[in-house]
Amino acid sequence: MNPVNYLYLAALLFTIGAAGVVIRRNAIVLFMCVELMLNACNLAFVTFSRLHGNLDGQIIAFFTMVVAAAEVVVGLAIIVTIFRSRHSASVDDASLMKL
Amino acid sequence: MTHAATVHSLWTTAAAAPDKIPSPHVEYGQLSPTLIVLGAAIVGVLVEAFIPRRQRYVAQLFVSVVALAAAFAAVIGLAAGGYGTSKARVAAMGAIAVDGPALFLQGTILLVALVAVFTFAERRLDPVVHGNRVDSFAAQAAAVPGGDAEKAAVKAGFTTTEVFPLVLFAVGGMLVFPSANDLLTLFVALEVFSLPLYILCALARRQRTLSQEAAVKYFLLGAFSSAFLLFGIALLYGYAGTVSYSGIADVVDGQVRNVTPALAGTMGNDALLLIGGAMVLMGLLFKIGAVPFHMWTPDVYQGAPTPVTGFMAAATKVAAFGALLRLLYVVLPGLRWDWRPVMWGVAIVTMLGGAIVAVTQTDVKRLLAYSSIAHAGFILAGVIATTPDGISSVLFYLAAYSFVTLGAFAVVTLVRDAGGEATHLSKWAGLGRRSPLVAAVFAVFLLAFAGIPLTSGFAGKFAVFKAAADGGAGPLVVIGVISSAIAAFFYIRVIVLMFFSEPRTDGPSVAVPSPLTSSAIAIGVAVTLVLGVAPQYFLDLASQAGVFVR
Amino acid sequence: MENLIGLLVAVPLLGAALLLCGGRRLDGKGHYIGTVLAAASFAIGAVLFADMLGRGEHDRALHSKVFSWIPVGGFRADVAFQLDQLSMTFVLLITGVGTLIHIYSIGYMEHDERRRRFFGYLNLFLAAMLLLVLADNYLLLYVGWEGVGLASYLLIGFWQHKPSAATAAKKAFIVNRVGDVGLSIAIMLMFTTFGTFAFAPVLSNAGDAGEGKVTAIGLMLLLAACGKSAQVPLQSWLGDAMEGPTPVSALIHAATMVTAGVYLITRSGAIFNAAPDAQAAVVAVGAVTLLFGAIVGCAKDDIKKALAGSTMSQIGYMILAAGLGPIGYVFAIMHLVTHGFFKAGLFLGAGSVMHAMNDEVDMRKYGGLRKYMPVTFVTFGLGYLAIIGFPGLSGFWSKDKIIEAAFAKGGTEGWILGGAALLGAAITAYYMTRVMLLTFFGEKRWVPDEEGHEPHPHESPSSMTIPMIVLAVGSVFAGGLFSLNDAFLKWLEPVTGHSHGDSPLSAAAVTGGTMVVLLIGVALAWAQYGRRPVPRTAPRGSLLTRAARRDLLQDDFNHVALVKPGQYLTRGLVYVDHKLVDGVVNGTAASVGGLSGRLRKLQNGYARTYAVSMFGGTAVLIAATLLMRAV
Amino acid sequence: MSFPLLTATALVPALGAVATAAVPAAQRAAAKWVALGFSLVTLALAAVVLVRFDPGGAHFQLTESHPWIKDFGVRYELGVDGIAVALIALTAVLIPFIILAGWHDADPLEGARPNRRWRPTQGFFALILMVEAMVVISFEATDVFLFYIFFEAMLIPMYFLIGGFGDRAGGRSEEETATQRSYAAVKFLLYNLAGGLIMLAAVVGLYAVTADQLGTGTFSLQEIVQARTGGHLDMATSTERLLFLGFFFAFAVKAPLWPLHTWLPNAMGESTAPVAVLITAVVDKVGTFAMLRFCLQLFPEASKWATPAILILALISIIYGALLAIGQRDIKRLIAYASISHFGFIILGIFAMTTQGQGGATLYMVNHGVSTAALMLVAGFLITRRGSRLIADYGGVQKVAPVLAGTFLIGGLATLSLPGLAPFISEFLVLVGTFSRYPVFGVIATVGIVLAALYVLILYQRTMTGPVKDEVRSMPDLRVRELVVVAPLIALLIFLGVYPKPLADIVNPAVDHTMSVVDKKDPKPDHPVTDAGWFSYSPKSEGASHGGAQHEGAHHNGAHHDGASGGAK
Repeated sequence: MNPVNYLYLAALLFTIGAAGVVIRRNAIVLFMCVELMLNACNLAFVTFSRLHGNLDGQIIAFFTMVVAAAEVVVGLAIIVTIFRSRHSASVDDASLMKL
Repeated sequence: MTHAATVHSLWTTAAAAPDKIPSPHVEYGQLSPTLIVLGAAIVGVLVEAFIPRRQRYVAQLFVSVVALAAAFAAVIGLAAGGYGTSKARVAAMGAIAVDGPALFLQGTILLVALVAVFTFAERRLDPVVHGNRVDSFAAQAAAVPGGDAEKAAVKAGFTTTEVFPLVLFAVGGMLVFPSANDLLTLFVALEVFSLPLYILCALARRQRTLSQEAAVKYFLLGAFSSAFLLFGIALLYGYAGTVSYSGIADVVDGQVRNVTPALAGTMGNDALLLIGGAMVLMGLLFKIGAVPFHMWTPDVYQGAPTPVTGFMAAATKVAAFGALLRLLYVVLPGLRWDWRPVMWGVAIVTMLGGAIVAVTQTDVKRLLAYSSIAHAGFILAGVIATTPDGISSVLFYLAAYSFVTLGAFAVVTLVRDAGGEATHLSKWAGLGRRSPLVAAVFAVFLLAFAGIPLTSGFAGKFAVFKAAADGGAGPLVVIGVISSAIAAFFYIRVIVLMFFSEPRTDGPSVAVPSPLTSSAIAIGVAVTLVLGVAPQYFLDLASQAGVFVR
Repeated sequence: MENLIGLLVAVPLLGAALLLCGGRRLDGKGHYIGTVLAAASFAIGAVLFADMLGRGEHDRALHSKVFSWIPVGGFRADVAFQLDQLSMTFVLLITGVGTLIHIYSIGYMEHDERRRRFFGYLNLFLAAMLLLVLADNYLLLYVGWEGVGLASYLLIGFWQHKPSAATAAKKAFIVNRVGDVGLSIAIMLMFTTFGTFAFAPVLSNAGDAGEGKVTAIGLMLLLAACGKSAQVPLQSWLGDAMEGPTPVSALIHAATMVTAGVYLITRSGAIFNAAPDAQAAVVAVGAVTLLFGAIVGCAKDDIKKALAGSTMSQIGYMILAAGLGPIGYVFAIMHLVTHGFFKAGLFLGAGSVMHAMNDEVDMRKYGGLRKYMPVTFVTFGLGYLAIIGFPGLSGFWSKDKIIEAAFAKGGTEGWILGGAALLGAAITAYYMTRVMLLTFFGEKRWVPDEEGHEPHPHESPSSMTIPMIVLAVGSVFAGGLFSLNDAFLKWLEPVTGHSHGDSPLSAAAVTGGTMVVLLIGVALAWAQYGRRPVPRTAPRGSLLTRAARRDLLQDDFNHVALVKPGQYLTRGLVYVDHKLVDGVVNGTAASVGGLSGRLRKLQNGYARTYAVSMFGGTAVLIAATLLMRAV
Repeated sequence: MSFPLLTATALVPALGAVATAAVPAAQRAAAKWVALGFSLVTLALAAVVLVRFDPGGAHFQLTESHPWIKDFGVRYELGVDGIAVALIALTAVLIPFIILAGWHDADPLEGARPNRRWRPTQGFFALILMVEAMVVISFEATDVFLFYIFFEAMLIPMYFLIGGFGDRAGGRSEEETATQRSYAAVKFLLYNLAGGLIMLAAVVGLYAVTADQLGTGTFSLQEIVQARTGGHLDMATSTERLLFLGFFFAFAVKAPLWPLHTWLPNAMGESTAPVAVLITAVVDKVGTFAMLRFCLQLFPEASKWATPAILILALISIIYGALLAIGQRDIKRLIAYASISHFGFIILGIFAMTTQGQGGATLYMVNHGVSTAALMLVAGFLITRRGSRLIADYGGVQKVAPVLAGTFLIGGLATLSLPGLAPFISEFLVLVGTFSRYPVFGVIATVGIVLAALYVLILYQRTMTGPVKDEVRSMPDLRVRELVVVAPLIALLIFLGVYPKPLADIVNPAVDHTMSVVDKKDPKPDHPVTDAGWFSYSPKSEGASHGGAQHEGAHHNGAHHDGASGGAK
């Protein structure tokens, strides 16, 4: 199979993730969409790595995973705090500051 | 690797010479500023873990200040050793550049951080709670606002001394960000300084819901933007086959032909380059706060604890502009004719958008946020110049601007009423009559923001506009000037309010700060005036530092 | 001797400075200081006159440069004086009549608490007027020109508490300013034409400059003269100027200042000689004004306003004469001098009457005063005879020559001008007789005023009568003296030049005609006012009378044509400035504010919206980048 | 190195500002004396400058030059020509009077709460001195950038003076007054800041041009002018025009020129009279001065290109300002509009490009400063007495306060350019200068003379004459302090009106220099008269001639040079 198709898939996943961020309200889902985007990036890295025939892309993917994990730690912590004080995970509820 | 016809097999490549992977060679001396700061951060974590709660504050403050000062000394040492000019080089296996801009920006960030730490450590402003002096940060961040746990924590006199290591981690990331010499380092550095900032935003002692909201917004949008950045990195990697700056630049310049036919056949290489470049750019513009990626700025600036806002506004901008400069000047100079028009557009809408929306703001912190957006636009005008002058003018502007910002936010922490900081503008009415000194200091910062001569703001603005005009961006200068005029309107509105309005009887009072905040403000004023009246030395410094290593 | 010229100006100026800055200390003796200094300058004038007479006809002019005034590039103005026969004539007239009127004012202003200031203003006037006639260049003349305007303004409005006086003063100044514009443009024209504006070089080269330029200069000078000398169309201020104290009317608005226009035109004779069109304009203005003033004079019941109309008319004669060119210059000046005597005398007489009648000015409330104030009656009567041109008296000599010269202009023009002058003489006789009859003859018509004070007419104190007597003597004999052996002609000819016109009528015929019209005028007035009692309130009168009472509608015209549109314009501009010019500025600010308010709404607090913005922004960024490559 | 006289002249008031501001809150009176003392020292220094300046010497004298911001091509370069010397002298002369006139303007209101930190009196006088320092150094700067910095920076103290120390005699509620005042202050600042920022763009552009063509960017006026005349610097036509417009815009706002004038009536109306004088007599002069020094000398070609349009705007200013002055109901706004009219004259003179025009414009700046100061300060005394700025609230003041009325009248007469007072000379020179190149414009401008008489006399009539109004009946006449302020100004007006030569001698060489830089020469008279000294003109009498019309031109040889021997000694 042409590896380029993986790139299309990556782009698709990235777009789905981005659309999810824009559309969904639940902070957890939003966050998952971001993760999806990161994973789309990983897929792209790996594919390019394969296409170029060097290992850089694969290594980057590992870095990405680590970063994503760190992001999860921080992100979930924040989301959980706000959930506890508001009893809601909807990002639209967190709109006290505006204009 | 140039066997264009075949698709490489990863397994064979990897299996062919596993023993050829060299052990990385790291120039610890040249990376010492970053290492010192990150090391101190880890020490800070250990302090949190092992030192009794009562003593943590002093210990953390000590560690932070010493680390930042030492790191700054290291930067000076490196600069004195010629690493900024003749001995500029790429260190750590090509991951980090040690050159003029990097050292200049690192120095700036470290100084800003040092001053910011002073404001973090301020414990005289909030009224004494249960016999404890408290700072701007939540007693226990995990506790529900207004809940029993929080009350207990307050009563126990808890303070979130974790902010110090968090700041140090953030500073560590910021130090790497402008000196990153490959895209992966760039990404990692971005995350390293962003994640602590997200947390710091959530730690306000007062108005915690706002603080948490700011953190959520910042986090989600930050993660969103870093996903874009990462995807852009992926595309650039796809285009060039490498993430190192010089490698990509070589491919862009056409010095190295590194084309994968499979890609060329299906998408066209330039599409990868352009789209990838644009997405990386977007990631950086988000951190800068350029329109239309700016919308997080006002909310986050408003909600975050004010010392954090000051730190963020000053240091993040320095780091992000450093990275942007390096990206545009080192990686994409060959693409100048593609990105310049686009950046023109961004600069114009940023300058005008920031200035116009600021006109009707009613909250000091939001006002300063929009002002920072407008200033981002001015700096972008210097970035667009694409001349050595452009680099040095941006460096100078960043140094000048960051201290003004820091000082301004430090003043904001002083103006308080029963509910904490009184940030609504109407409460500032007549401040000049109650506390002429504080109002005068704030007026100096506002005038510097407005770019009135004899303040650093003017020198910076002039430097940037001069570079832009020299670089053929005359119209940008004119638009810059127009938005300066609009911006002047709201700075002056605040001055009018402070000096020419009658004080309200229920107006806020000005807290008497400890020497920590006082010295932060004093440094801000001093830098503002010195850079305004006698900027030559610093301009020299900036122009010596104005060459990127590649 | 030259140094004395400067002193001539400096002495009254010193007086003005002393009196105006001296403060209350000088209240008691201010009027003496003023009078003595005026007399001193007259004495200096007399010394200079004697000195001048001692020199040959062509060596009489003196020059004295005091200092370099404004040197900027090619523009060089000096403070320098020139005293020739023409200036000398004026110097004597100004200081002489001026001194007399100072003396008169001591009595007239006795009860005014601001008498010191009054004398200060009078001295200021003398200084300015002397500067005007002694200047050796047009710019310095301009200083005197406006200086007398200022003095006139201050003196007309001397009783400032009366709104009418303040308004009249303002009007005088502003109308004069219009004339001054003419003078300043004339000076500018001279500068661009000749590179200088000193009298001698300009006048000696006036013929070479091309008729267009010289005509323009001439017309502008005429405009200036019209303003200062109350000639049509800038005549409207003179009647109102009678709001000032009567000595002021006598000195400034009869004898001296208002004749400055005549001086200007005569002095600039060479310019007008080279510009026939300008000359034609001058005579036209003169002729129209002499009739205009005369008609106005006929209808006024206010004694001073009637005399003011007369002044206007008489100056019309002078301007007419000056416009005739070398035929008329000398006679213009001669009439000016004689007019200075008799008109000043008439005004002083009128002042004396008013003084006696509790400041009543309406002649219909006089009547039969000759019994009560014999000296005033006699002096006034002599002045009256002089002005109507009773043979042998001053007015006869000078006016007759002007009428003669008008006919001598030749052609249809000559006939028209001569006819106008004759007609004017008739009307003069009519209105002056009317004044005389209403004031001094007939039954007494005065009644107690509102507070019940009945006037008790009495003769004025000697400080007032003596100047009147002196002036009456001048009115009687000056003309004859001047005409004796053509003395005045010979005196002035070296300065103004002279030529004899080619009159279609013999001198005798003109004189005869003048006598006839004079008699007709007197007879008409007698028929109307002498034979039957005069009603105390004016009858409605014919359309012309009513128009004439309103100064031939000049103020109405100005009101409709200038004042009203001016007010609308001003109000309109105030509105425009506020709404439009400022509106644009405020509007810009408001629209930025409005835009800000709208853009602000985008910041709606929803993180997802922000994400949309970022997403969209990235899309645009990518699209733009690709587009740039495509283009 | 010689004593830096020019720096000292600017530094002394700056130090004075600091010293005044440092006086403790309780010592209000001392602050006033300190300020007055420093302003007098400045005056003395300015006098030394005046004496040391040699009209026949180099163009720029007493020069100082030190590197400042090398990167921007900026030098700390001072030097004065005759025009600058005259204006520095004007500034130094006026400030002590302004301080004296405003002696009580910043005293705390009766019954105000004592506030240890709030020191308005100290601030007021410190700000005035600050403005003086900045104005003086802008007159001295021969480096465009240095000039620009102080041109802009002086807005800040001015802004506080207008907004912080308003006229208390608005006849309105306290709140309304405060609103109006801060509106005026903000309008002043934004207007001028906008102008200044546009100029900043042009300044940046100038740097770009010089950097491009001379190798290193420079802001030195002398260097640029030399490079230009030496042919090293050749700006493209469109560049030069754009830069010119950028500079001119800022100066036109400051001057102010129609239609950029609307800030002035607000600012002058709402501020106290001394501050109003400071605005119009001192600060605004920097605008017109800069047109003469920078616009014309940096961009001679563009200046000539823009001349017609600017002249028309100046004419509009003259007439429009005067008409609006007539329509005003507020004394101070009236004077403000009168100033707009006068600034029209100044700009007209500058751009007439003749020696007389520019010389006249320079003298006009000085004379207008003195005359407006006299008029406005007396108006201020009047307004303080009655507590109202409305003309209609007065009447008959002449009766109760004759000295006040007299000085007011003299100030007014100076404003309407009465001959014998200083403004006449400058106004006439401007008119002659304009007329000799643009006759039509010159003639139209003379309309301004008549209108000036109207607004001045209407003002005088309505306030000073007529029946005495009850409210003014107990009005005291001028006090000694007030007389000390007004009398010297009036004396100066008369002196400069009678003997302007010393001033003209100082200014003339500078004007000639400007003219040579612009490469313009005065128009030659059509029929120049050779200067033969004084002689008596006497026409030939022709007994046989027939009427004036027929012997036209017959007198042209009438000059009798022999007459001179008798007359001229």
